[in-house]
Amino acid sequence: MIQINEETAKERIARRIAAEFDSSENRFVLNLGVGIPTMVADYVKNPNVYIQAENGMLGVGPLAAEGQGDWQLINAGRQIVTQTQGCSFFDSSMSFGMIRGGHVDATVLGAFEVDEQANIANWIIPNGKQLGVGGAMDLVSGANRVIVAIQHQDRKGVSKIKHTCSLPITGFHEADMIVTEYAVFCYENEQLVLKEYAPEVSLDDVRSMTEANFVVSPLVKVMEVSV
Amino acid sequence: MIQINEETAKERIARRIAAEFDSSENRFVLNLGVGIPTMVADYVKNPNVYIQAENGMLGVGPLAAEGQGDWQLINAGRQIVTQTQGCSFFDSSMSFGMIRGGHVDATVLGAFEVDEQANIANWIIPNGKQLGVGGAMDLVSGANRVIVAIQHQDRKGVSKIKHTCSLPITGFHEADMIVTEYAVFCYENEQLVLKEYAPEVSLDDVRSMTEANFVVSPLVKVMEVSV
Amino acid sequence: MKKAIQILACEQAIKTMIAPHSRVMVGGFGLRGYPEALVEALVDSGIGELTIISNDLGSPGVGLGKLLTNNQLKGLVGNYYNWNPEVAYAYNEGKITVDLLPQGTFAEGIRAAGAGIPAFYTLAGVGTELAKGKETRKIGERDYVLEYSISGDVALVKAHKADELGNLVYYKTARNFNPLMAMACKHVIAQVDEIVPTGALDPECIVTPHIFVDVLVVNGGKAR
Amino acid sequence: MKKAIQILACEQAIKTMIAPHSRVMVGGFGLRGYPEALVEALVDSGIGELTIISNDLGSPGVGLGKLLTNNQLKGLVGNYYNWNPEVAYAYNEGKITVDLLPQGTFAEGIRAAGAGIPAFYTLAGVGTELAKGKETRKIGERDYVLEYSISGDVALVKAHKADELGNLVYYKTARNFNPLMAMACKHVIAQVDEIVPTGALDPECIVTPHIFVDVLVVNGGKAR
Repeated sequence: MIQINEETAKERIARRIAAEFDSSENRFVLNLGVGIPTMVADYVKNPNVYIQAENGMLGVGPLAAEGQGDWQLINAGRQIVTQTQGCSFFDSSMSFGMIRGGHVDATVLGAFEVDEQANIANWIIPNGKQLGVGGAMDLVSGANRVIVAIQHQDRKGVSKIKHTCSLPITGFHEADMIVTEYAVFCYENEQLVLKEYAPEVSLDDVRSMTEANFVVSPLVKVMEVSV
Repeated sequence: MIQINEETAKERIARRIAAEFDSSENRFVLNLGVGIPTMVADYVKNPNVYIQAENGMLGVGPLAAEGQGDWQLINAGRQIVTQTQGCSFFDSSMSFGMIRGGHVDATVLGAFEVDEQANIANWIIPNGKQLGVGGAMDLVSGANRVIVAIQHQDRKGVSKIKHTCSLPITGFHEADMIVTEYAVFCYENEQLVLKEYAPEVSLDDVRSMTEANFVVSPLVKVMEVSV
Repeated sequence: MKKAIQILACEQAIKTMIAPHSRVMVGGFGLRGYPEALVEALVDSGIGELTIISNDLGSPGVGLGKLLTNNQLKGLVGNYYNWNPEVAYAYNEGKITVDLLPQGTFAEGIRAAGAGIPAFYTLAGVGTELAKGKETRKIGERDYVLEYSISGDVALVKAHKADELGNLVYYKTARNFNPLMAMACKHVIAQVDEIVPTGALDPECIVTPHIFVDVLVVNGGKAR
Repeated sequence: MKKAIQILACEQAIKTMIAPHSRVMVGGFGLRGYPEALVEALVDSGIGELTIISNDLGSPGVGLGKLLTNNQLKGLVGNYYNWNPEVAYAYNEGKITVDLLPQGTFAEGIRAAGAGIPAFYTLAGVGTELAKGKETRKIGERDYVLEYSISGDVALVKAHKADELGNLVYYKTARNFNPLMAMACKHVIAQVDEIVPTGALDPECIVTPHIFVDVLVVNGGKAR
């Protein structure tokens, strides 16, 4: 089993998630969290996908080129972004009105842990050096589809996909899909289902690197990867 | 005792209420109900007074001249109005946010009845030909000062200023001032207090035309009238 | 998720999106800022058993008033029918239901539906007949009444301009409830005076982002 | 009722309107769209025991972060302090209180204060540690948590342009919480890039009507 380096892992996860939206003929509203999720924007090629930034924008374009761009025009990860034709700006209550009101079709977010019950823990490590929740709780409960973008294991090789999350929960039973560098899972009928796994690994590898129990989809296939 | 005709009565009430705002050096936000209250706008000369229309406008100007004006620019009484420099337009939730949020300094409204407890009945006569409440309940509870503009008596000579309202209440204990063609009352220390009465009438006349009990202010004076 | 914006004729838009028993929100205030052509098409469609959610019901036989004259109504949710006494008659005779709300509660309830707020508290109406049967609660020093969000199946809104994506801007006091309703319904048909190229509307001034809008219909925008 | 709009220097504005123990709302998101010059003046004033209501607290020693470094804080109400780890340290050591809310609840709570809504229900945070001790309630099919409005004494907001009356427009994502905060506080100081003549702002595009604004301060509006 080949170990995938962190940079490749992140790119692979972002690309795989972006591919989810490739075929949408409908206008699709996508919100991207900080970290790997933001990278998804780089790989979304479908013009029907409109990226929403919770700090008050619909129609976020690519990141501004280094040293270019408008310093006051940022996404929720504080990166300077560009705007697309037909974009709009609004205040934070309108932005979260969109999110809570079910007008965001999918949100992609990172997590510390996700578990068999589709619970997500991504907001705090108690007594740590960070204190913040941001829009995560609104997004997991408000967005129509919640996609968790995580590396399969932490740096010590411990699975981030748990039987039961040990950290404080962001949202209960809210995850719809997990994409890691090694696997794609969906929640179906209250079960975690393996849908794809990476060409470098076997089913047994996935089992051994995943704490959570999962079932294997009868249609399980090899993840299409370009990195 | 001279009977004041309806047209004169209405003009007098509107003029007297407008005079309340003459001296404001602060920016004063005023909302005007349908009927006599709308006429108040014609007599407000103080540029510090900004008229809010609950259908979504701050900075309502005078009525448009007959046959002139912008047919889509109306006040809450469906009259075509003009706009002032620095006016702004917004949706109905923003408009009532202003009202409920305490950002409207005074509202002037008509009433069927008002009583000793400062209760106002102005929204419905049960089983009648009208079914509507409009913004009255929001206005009486949200505006900082509630001024009732009414003719003292109905056409049968019955006092509209009651011991206790008999019609369904719009707001309890919300009236701050009553202006009729014959008298000006304020509510002070939970009492109805006569502050002014018209030159045509005596104190006894006011007592005999008013069902409600009231006390006479030690500073009671004759209402300044130009009609 | 909405399909790409469609530009349709009024009749087609109404027939595609509205059925008997639909809950239809209609923007406007006192015969201004309402989608006249769409209302006309709804009347012509003859679709019945409608619940209309609107500020008022026009005047007798005018605008939304025609739906009542034409017996297309099951119920109303709104706040001010004094301009159309036929509403009181129909209600008193038991022909239609009327859910009357203070105007601010009506506006906030529609906003709440669009913004994912299922219920909120307000001062308006506390202790009155309109609060009968509703929960009240003391918060701080005062009593408030609990009100619920108001959603619909289809919104018929009037905007001034749309761009080709479906972003909307409104015109003066013709804005009123329109942007709120556009967020509170599963489907939205916007009657506009004009469609401009995408990019022609200032992104700072767009009131309704395109993702709320399904269908555009264009009227002449003439004063009548 | 507000006095005629005043145009003041930052120091004067801060000293006139803010005192120890004030609850101060500050617009901005991640070091953008916040009123830099006003925050600088607040830091320079040395006024202490402040409660700051803001999305975040800048970075360590940068922007609002300086208030913490400078020991001017009693408490925070906000949602995302990950960009400034000094907040977690100060909180863990018991030096400051932190009332952490989901960002949407934070935004809605501020809007609610301005709009006269004392409390509302939301899905965000149901069952989590942030909902501990809060009332939950089933409405329809789902559970919601009751959240209260968030008001302040003074708002420091960043707008793009003001007219001479005090009407405000914002700039792109620098809008964020600013217009909400301008409605939720007794007094409002707006730092603007430019003051234009009354009438120069499109009435359709004014975001904050002037009646919410007390004081304008003008900055250079330069990128730093």
